Amino acid sequence: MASILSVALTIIVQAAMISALYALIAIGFTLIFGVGGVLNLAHGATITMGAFSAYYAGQFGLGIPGAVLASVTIPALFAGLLYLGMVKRLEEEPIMVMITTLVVSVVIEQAIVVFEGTTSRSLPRLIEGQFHIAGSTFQNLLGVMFVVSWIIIGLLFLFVNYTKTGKGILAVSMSHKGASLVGIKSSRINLITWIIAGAFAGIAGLFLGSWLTADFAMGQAQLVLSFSIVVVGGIGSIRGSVIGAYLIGFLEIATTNLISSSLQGLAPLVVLVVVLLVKPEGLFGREFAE
Amino acid sequence: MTDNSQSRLRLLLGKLNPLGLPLRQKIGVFGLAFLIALPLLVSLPVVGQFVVMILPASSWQLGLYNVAAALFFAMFAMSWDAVSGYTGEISFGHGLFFAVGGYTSALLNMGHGLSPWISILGGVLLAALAGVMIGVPALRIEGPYLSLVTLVAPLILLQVFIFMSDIFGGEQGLSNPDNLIGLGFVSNYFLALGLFLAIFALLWALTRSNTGSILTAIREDEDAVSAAGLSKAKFKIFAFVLSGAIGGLAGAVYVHTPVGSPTPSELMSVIINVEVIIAAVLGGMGTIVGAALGGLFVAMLPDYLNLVEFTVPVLGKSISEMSFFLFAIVTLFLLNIFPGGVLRWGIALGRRATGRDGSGEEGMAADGGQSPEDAGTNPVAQTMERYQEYYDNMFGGDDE
Amino acid sequence: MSADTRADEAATATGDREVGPDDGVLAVEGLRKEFGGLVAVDDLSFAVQEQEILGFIGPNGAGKSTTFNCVTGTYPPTAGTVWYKGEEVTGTPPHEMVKRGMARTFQSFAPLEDRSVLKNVALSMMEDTLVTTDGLLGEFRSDAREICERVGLGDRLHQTPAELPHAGMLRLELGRALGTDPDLLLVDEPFAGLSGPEVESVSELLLELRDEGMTLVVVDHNMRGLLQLIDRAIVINFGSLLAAGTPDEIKNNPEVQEAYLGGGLE
Amino acid sequence: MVNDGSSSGAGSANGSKEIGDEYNGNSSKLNRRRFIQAAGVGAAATGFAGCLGGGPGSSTEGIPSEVTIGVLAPAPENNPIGAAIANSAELAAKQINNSDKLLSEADNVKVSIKNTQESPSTGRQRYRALTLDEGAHMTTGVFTSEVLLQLMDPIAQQQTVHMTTGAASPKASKQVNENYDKYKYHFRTGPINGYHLGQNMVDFLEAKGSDLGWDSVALLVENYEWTNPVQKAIDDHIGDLDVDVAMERRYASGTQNFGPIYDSVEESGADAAFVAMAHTGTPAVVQWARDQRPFEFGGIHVLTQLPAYYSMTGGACQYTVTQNTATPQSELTDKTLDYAEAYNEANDGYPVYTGYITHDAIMQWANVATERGTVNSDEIVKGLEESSYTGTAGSIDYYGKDHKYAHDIKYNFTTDSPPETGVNPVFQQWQSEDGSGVQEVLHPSYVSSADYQAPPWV
Repeated sequence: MASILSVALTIIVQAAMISALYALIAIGFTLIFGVGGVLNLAHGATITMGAFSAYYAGQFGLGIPGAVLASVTIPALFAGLLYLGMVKRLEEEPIMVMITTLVVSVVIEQAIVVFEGTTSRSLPRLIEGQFHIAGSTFQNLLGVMFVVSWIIIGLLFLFVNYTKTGKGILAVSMSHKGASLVGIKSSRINLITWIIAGAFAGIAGLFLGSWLTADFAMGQAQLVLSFSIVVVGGIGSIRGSVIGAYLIGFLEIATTNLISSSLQGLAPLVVLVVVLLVKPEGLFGREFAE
Repeated sequence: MTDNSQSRLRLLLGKLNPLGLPLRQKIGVFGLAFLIALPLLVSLPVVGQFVVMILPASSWQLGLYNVAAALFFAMFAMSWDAVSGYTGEISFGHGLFFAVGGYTSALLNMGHGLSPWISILGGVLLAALAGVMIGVPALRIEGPYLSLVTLVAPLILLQVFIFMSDIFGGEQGLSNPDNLIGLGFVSNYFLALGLFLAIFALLWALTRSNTGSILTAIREDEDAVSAAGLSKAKFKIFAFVLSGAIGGLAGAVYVHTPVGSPTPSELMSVIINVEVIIAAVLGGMGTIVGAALGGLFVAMLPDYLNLVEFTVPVLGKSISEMSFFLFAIVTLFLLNIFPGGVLRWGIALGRRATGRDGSGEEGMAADGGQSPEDAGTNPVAQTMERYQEYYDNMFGGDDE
Repeated sequence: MSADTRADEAATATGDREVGPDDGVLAVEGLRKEFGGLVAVDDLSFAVQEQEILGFIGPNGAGKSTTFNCVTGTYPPTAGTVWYKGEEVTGTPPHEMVKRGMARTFQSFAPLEDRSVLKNVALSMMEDTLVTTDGLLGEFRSDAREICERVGLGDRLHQTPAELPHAGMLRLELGRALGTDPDLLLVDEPFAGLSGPEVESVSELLLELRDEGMTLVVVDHNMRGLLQLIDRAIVINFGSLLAAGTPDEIKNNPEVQEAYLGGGLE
Repeated sequence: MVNDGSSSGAGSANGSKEIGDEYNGNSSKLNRRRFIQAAGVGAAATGFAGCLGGGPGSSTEGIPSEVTIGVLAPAPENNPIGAAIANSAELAAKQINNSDKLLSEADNVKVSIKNTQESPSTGRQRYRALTLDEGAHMTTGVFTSEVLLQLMDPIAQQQTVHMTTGAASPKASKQVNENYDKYKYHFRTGPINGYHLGQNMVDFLEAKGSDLGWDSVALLVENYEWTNPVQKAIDDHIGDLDVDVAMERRYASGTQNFGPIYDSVEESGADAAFVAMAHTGTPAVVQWARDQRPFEFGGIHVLTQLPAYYSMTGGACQYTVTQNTATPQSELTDKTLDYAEAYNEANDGYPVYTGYITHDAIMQWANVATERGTVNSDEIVKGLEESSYTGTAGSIDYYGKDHKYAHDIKYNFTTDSPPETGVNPVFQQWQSEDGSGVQEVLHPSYVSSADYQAPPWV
């Protein structure tokens, strides 16, 4: 059948675009894990917060620029405050960080339940319309998501490798002791990392919400996805995260397209468990950037 | 020399005398007595009205139901504490065990017509098996990675439930299986209380025995455990299996009472998993008592908040409307004040108040104060010596 | 007398005579351990006789700890065989070795920081059973207390390991190992960082244990302080056997002297 | 006598209030309220061993001075479906209090509203709080079928009339039919049960399918309890029609991304997606409209029934067709528009279908209680079975105890004139008028207000 080719093409193009978003979702999480050595279980809720920041900006009539601005700044600010207010003094106790951030995420979700309810909200669509590749139709929004995600990831890569602060992040992620010996203040680096991670999560939330709609629990699946990507790609590795995101993205799109749409969300979980059991250090080990 | 078994008997008797217990244990015994007498108390003419006032409901019937539900939740928290609080492998998905127990029993009961008494056994067995399935990987994967696996395990189970919702009822769960003992308020309360006491006694005894010391030693340093000639793998898997079986038992009985049903939101949601951890952490990890108290607190706080009709002016929301949100905020607040657990904080406070500080660290140790050796410095030891004399006199003195 | 001779033969004649299961309470034949491509222990054979104190000596990095770890089951050896009390025990996990009566102390101390000295010792006396009523009633572990007193910690029973001085930590290590009721005790660097009188009292304790029937292997990177203690010594370098014999023989062995660049031994 | 919680509570309330004030000099509202109720149940508890069953409603005689109506609504403060239940209950209580005829013996009809949070366990607990803590004489509401099914046993335990106004699962009526004496306290005032919902969709397709041009449809059903009978009814009856089912998909509950599902619909070449959606409705509609999927969209889409849905989705619901109980435009009976306007006046917006039904349920209950002169649940059950009450949604009649849908509202499909008994739901389409959305009625013809418009991109 001629449609086999078009199905394959659809899967490849869709997966390529969606995986870029997945990478954006996971990078903040892996940054914090790599640099601070702690798991931020409020990462998913930060994504939710990004989506709802954009939603409120839309409600206040601030338009798309306002929605974009709100979805970046509010989660970034929140992540910075979360680090300064709670995480910083628990850094020696990673388990308390996990528990505390988990409770923080419950607080955020419940706040949305109380003030907005459990029904989905539709966000302003960042861009309308479709484009066509070889007879298959794709959403312009996904195309924009793809391009913007890659630009952001590229900028992060340049930042980490070519700026002083970025190199500091790299140094801290490699060795806390070593970094402090050469005079890098790891708490400042940590704060910057959390803010960057918050901003990335916010943008990811904006895209997700604009694409699929937003609800209070939307971050839970993203948290699991981030875990899976980080575990597959190795802790603290930007390159690993991108590769992990693409691996899981392709797997998910292929299973939902070819087997059953009910399998949404199952691919990352299965990949996660298999990798943890077979190769717990991740496919690419621990490396931050190249 | 003193005959060993005779002195053990004397120790046992000494332990069982409530008058000689330190203050915190006296409070515990009083609390238990109160729980046992509760259904009787609410039926007393005048006293009953005051007792109902402190219950998490405005009627005695719902009050007993709510306390029963809280007792089940406390069992969940204790099962978590038995593995995570003692071995230090933090499970972020203990709902897996509650759900396996509850769903298995419900399905056996509804689908195959088994009596709940038998289907519960099936639930316990399968939950113990789930304990093996988490415990064996736990030998290789540790720390945050294991926490990830435990976090993800119930999510995978939920995906399976959704995918095969013809069998498992999807996100909204199954309808009610048969009740073990009908709908009675008092009978179901005693069912919950009896199971709670049995599980509490079992876990308390186990963790106060050498097994508890070995489990906490695993938490501290696994190599030291091996060097002591103890199989860390055996004890670790045991902890997971025991915890899974107990969690599964509580989950299975829970769905066969009028206060519980086999739904993901009650047995395995992220919120349940978080609440269980919060309960044990707030109460004091690795103490069992703390998990039990924390569990009761965590389960009943939203019930109490639900009774408040006050409406917050600016937000225009009532307290009961926001009960879970407020609960999460209170939890966050408590976690930031008492990271070591409210129970330990409470013990320390009690000691200071009674001027029995002594060698504080010992009693504050992770096993919740099992420190009989510290003669003369610690309330437990003091009590023991005192009662050794007491029984010596009673039995006509020692051989010496 | 004949036992000593046989041991000497076993220890010295590795090239042409193999060590067998009955050559001593602990017998090691052709032990080899590689990490990646790096050979840490290379074709090492030796035997330990009952109720002797054997010095196990070699410069830093000679492979002493790796040998220990292979013998006690911490690492599975790449090749070779270990017999203990006549039974092959190669690759048996550490806790099994402890149960069979082989205990060790760690050079890097690993006490449990969350509990008292007494409880640290008591842990090693516990039975490897899952469900027990032992300890439930909080009986006095009089035997644990005895061991603490024996290793010189009688007055520090309720301190935590963090409160102990360096010598105390070493004593606690010994106490922990003794708690498992061993027949063979591997002692790793017992005298590192100890003062003269402390060395003496530890030596006395080890001799006492030997007199009670225990076999001891004492690891050290030189022989200072060991001379009064050991019956016999074997020296390894670069993972293989360099020399074996009485302390005097070792001291006068030219190869050993060369390995220690003339005089590291005393 | 001893287990008569509510009446003895009312009797001893004064005495205990004094005790309460003595002991709680400046007691808060909470304490006093709780104390009053505690006094009542304290008396009830005296004989606790003998009164493990039996709720307050069962043994009440006559009409008390204060009648309590318990209402279970999902998130009434921010879910429009829950809000319609809660607000309509308040409105009905106000109308009863203002009426000379209804429950005139009662000084006050009070409404107590509890949030089910769409969770079976919460719903169960809130139901018990209403009946046990607050002594409700009847309960109503409940949107989620899963919640309702978890309530059937507590309802039987409390023996208090419950009139469902949102959940459609016929499992409830099956229980009434099979174990009448135990479950007879349950009535479904609306919507028509799940099987009838599916049948109604097929009936509509038969009547209007050719007008719409839907020769082949892709059946999309969200995987929740309520859609099981809907799907079964469609499967049972759609074969009789000259309509091709190009695809049938029961998709996972909680689905967020409809991309893969819509891809399959496109591939199947169906003219329209024929849907049964409630919980997952918004992402489905938004993605269908934003991505301009080349097929039409209609069936039962609960959220599309919301009068405010057009603005909630930024117009994405335009061109969607859904079944509905009633709309502010459909004059099903002479009460429909009166109620809708009264609701609009009180709440600054129009109600959803659960509002019409809840209003009908409470008014019907009040009528029956007035007729019988009692709030005793056993009496009311008999009354409701015999009652034929003209409400806002049509004629409210229930199937008898021997019918397989015992105590469910009767469904009768007609096109040109209202049915004699039972209800005949409407089908509406969101159309745009000067940039704002209107719920135009397509069917039945006796209330229809516009013709179908196909989406321009199809």
